Amino acid sequence: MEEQGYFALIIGAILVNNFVLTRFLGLCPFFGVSKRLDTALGMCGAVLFVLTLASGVTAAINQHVLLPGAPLLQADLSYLQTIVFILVIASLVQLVELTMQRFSPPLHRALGIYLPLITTNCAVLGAAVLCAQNDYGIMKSAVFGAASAIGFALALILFASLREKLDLAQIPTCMEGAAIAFITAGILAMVFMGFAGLGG
Amino acid sequence: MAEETVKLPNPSSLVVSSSPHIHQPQNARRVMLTVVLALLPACVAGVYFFGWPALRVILVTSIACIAFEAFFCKLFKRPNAIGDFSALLTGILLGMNLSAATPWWVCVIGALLAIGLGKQLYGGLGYNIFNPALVGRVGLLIAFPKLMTTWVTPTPGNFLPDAVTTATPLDLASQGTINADYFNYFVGNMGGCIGETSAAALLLGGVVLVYFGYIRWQVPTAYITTLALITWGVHLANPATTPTPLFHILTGGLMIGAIFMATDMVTSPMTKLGAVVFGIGCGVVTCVIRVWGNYPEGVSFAILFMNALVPLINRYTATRPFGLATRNREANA
Amino acid sequence: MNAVIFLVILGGALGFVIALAAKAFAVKTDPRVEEVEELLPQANCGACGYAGCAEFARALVEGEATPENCPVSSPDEVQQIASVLGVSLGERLEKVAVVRCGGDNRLANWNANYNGILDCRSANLVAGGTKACQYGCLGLGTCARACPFDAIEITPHGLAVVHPDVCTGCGKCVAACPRNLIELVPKDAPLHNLCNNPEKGAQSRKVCDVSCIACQKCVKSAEEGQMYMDGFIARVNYENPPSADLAEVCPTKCLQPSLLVKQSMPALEHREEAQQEEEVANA
Amino acid sequence: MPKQAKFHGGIHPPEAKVTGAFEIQTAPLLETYVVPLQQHIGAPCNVLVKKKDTVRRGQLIAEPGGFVSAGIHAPTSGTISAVTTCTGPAGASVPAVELTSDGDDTPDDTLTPMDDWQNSAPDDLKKRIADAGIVGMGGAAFPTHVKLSPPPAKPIDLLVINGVECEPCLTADHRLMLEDPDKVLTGTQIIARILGCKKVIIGIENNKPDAIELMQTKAEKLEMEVAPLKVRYPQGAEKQLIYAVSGRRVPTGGLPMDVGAVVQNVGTAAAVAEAVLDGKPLYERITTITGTPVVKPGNWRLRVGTPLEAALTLAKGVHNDPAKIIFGGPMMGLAVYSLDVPIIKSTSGILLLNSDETSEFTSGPCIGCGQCVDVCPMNIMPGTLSVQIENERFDLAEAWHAMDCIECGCCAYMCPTYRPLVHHLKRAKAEIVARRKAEQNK
Repeated sequence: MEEQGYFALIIGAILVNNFVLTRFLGLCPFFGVSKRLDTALGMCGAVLFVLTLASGVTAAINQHVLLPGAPLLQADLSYLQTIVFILVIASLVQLVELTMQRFSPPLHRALGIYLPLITTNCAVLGAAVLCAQNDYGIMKSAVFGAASAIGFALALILFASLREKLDLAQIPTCMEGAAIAFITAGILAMVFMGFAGLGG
Repeated sequence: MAEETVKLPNPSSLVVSSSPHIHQPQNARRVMLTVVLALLPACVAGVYFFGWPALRVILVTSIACIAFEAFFCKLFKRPNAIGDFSALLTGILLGMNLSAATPWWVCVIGALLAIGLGKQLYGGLGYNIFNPALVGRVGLLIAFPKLMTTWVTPTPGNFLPDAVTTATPLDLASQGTINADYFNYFVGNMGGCIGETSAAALLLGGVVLVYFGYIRWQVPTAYITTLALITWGVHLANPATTPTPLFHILTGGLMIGAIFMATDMVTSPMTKLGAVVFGIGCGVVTCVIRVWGNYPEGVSFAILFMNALVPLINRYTATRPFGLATRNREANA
Repeated sequence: MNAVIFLVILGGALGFVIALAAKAFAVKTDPRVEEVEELLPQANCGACGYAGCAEFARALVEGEATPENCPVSSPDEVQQIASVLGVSLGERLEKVAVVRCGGDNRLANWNANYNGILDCRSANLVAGGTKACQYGCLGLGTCARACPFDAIEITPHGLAVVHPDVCTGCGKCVAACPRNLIELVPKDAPLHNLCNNPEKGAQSRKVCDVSCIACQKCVKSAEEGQMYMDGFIARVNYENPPSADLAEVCPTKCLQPSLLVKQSMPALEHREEAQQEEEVANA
Repeated sequence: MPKQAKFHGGIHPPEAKVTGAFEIQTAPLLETYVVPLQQHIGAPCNVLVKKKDTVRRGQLIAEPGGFVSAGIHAPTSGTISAVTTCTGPAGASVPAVELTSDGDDTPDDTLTPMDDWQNSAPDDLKKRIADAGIVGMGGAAFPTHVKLSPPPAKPIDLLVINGVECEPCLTADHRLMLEDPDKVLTGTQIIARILGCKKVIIGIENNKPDAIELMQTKAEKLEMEVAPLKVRYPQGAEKQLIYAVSGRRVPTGGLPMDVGAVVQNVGTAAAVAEAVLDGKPLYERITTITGTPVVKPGNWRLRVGTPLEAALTLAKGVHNDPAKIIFGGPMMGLAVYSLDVPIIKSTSGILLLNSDETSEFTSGPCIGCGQCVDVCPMNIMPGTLSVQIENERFDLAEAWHAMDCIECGCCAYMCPTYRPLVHHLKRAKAEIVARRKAEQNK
């Protein structure tokens, strides 16, 4: 039954409760870096890395340190959840940024401000908080984080390819850029509602 | 002198343009009009089974779509595009995707969603990403879930029926009741949207379109085959509680979706290979939603989802220029 | 208390890891790049030859380019950038673009009806453009679309004209014009020869009413060195320009200030006057 | 018979070859000829004559300006009345020489017949072709001697003679094969000798059964093959023709010699035979004058420099004003706007079209039907490309293989929204070439 649970968890996180299109989390990079497919792919990689690690690490800290009766400190520190999660996420993002700047400067330049913004990306914090709320274990949290990131990546890649097409369309001036992007995202969200009830 | 009688062309009336200087007789207008005509049998079937209310729904959506098209063209200062019949086609398709019991104002909202949101905001015909009629329909489905799933019992030949509500075979199947009444399903004597019920009439239209080459036959073929294969597998695993592939093919919006909606030129891939991939994708997503999802019907969602994938499909199924392979091979050797 | 200790430990540990990473993956960046970038116009027009202002800022700091290479910045801004970089620069002349054609579809002749893409570069590929003058403005607006500052207007009669006040002299239109009609000239130049047809007077007159017919009247009337002949085209010596009054001597009215400064089409008025006189004479 | 391969795409426009049964007529001598000095692809020529010079028929009046260039010869004897410019078929003004005929048509004897060509050195034959100013007569006008000089690293083992004439309306090559098959075959033998190539295939579309039969009987004796080809436009395009007769694929951006093949038009072969056997340079060609408005359509032997006006007078003028006059066929020809445009070496036809026969391009949107993709013989995606080019995204257009376009016009012929697809692609190719050049200079 455990495996069935994982399967449902993954499908749920990718399609049914897609972070971007059903939970509306992480919209900032979703709109910011979806102008071109190749930068979108870079962003997907970064988010996948940060989300998976952040979910796992925060779940570990949550279970072993923060929760009442946790083995390490034996005190209820759950009120520290948000601050600790942010701390961990920020550090991870900083690591990613440093690595990227070193090894792929063009990608770093293309992602620009959106890379540090993963820090305050509600998707990452959201995943951590959701894991904490649902009492997922460390493994399950990491899987959930990864699946969420894949959902994010799916939406982002879809959206980036659509925006490349929109770039060439004769969109009315008042609708150009962000406006039509939001409308497209809205229709995509509508489409993803069709997946309601899957895997669950 | 003989030369004096020779009339030479007047250079000032000459036109210059890039080659080629001749063109085949067909044009977009004619294509659209043919598709509209190909839809007529299914329309007639819909009116036959659901009575005058069905005709009213189709008329309201068609007129509203044309009106909105004219309005948006004016608003965005574009040349009026009613003449290409694409708005009429969208209107008819939208009407055929609604229940005969749909109130007129819902039809108008659907038309606004379809033409405005689905098409004109993207720049009009050719630039829309999603099938406009389906954007209208899915928008309505999410906004008015109750209204949109109120189906009318078919009353063949009775044109002024009392609207008795019923459920579609797919609704029943998702509740566990499977009626294998294939003949009625085939001719269209079942609950459902106006245009989607009569598989026979839709097939007739599809054959016409494939004959003229106005739709890619690869799309409906791949779509229906994929759906049949997956549902067959599911049925084999669980024969008692799941419907047969034939049931899946004949019920719901599969026929109209596969033949008329998924094949929409603008929102389907450019290449033949792309069309196959697109059809298979539609089939898979439809099955996933029908078999495992909450919604009994997944055709609209599936086609819209695959519409969103079209730019990616186009990118990865782009044709290989003649001679490209040779060069690569040589470069490798 | 626990919370404080825990946060201190966690923060310290993470800080340490990042410090290590920062050391390991250190990349040197020059802080001046951002400073310079802020001073640039941010139009990303690419007139400097680099992919946008950020790239240009990097090139500036690395000494690949000089601040004058940005034709869009005003002299003050260039000075500021130079002071950030600690380099000195010479005087810079402010330039604007001018379309060297005055023949709109009332004054110039057209050969045939064109059916195709409404774009000068495309039209030029079909039968060499259908304007009878093979050197004149096609009026389909490729330059106007290329202009990042919306400084070029296509008149209702199909002629591109530059708004000298809006033009920054970036030179994008110069590259866009398939007929190489657009030239960058000093902003304060009083006159331009608005014809670029290098053929003999009789030939150019045949295709357009406002062509330079190489009569040399302007050259003779102007002071020495102010005007000169370049084949069959009279040219203004922009380093020593003649006064605006010289326009009077031009028989075809192709020697004019920018048409927008003038707010009229002298050649057209000239022709209409002539026609009226003729009518009066006939009557 | 060689196995026939089917190239991708292609269309079948109405053939409208009304002049197929009309014998070639020789045009009477005119009073003046206007000979453009740029009649080929490559470097322009340097004029050798000045005003008031007297010249003889076939005398060199402009020498090649480089290796990829071909000389130009006087179409008749007479006096040079002006060294001027004229409007060329491409629309642009080109330098030209105006020649007033003296009516005697005295031949020039610089080039002597090479009766013993079977034993002449290939290089001498090649030099003769260059001296005679022969260019590809199918339309591209690429200097023939250049095409016959492949680098040693690329040996040629297949000579394809192009008698396909896939353009609708044109019948010049058809008539040539019927009336002068020996000349075509002799020319072919000479070319084969120059290339040192044994295998020769003559490709003819099977809408010309009489030509196929005649050529087959004659070619058999010379150990050449005649390949009847299914009618499909653009069967006569170099790459498609090579593929159709031999299954070899010319690589993208490559030339036929990359697969060891050379394609020559039947008209070129005949011109080669004339140059070698008779010492006659290329100053006249066979041109089809046709179209609904033309009173008397026909095939004419016209001298280079014949103004369009004179050519149309030969055809007894028009019934009504045409909407378009085209130099070449309806699919790839150039629309002209002046009756002064002269016939040049590559003018295979003059076609007049009424307004209801021609297509008017609109800038309707691409509706993504994919018909252009289905018919594209180069298997690229013209529709997608045109949208990119409309947005001036030439970087994308290059990545989507715009440079492979052969401008055959199949896509624009099919397009249901009448988009000027070929025009878009021409623009993109010009821009991409300019960009590549700029990058090289950097």
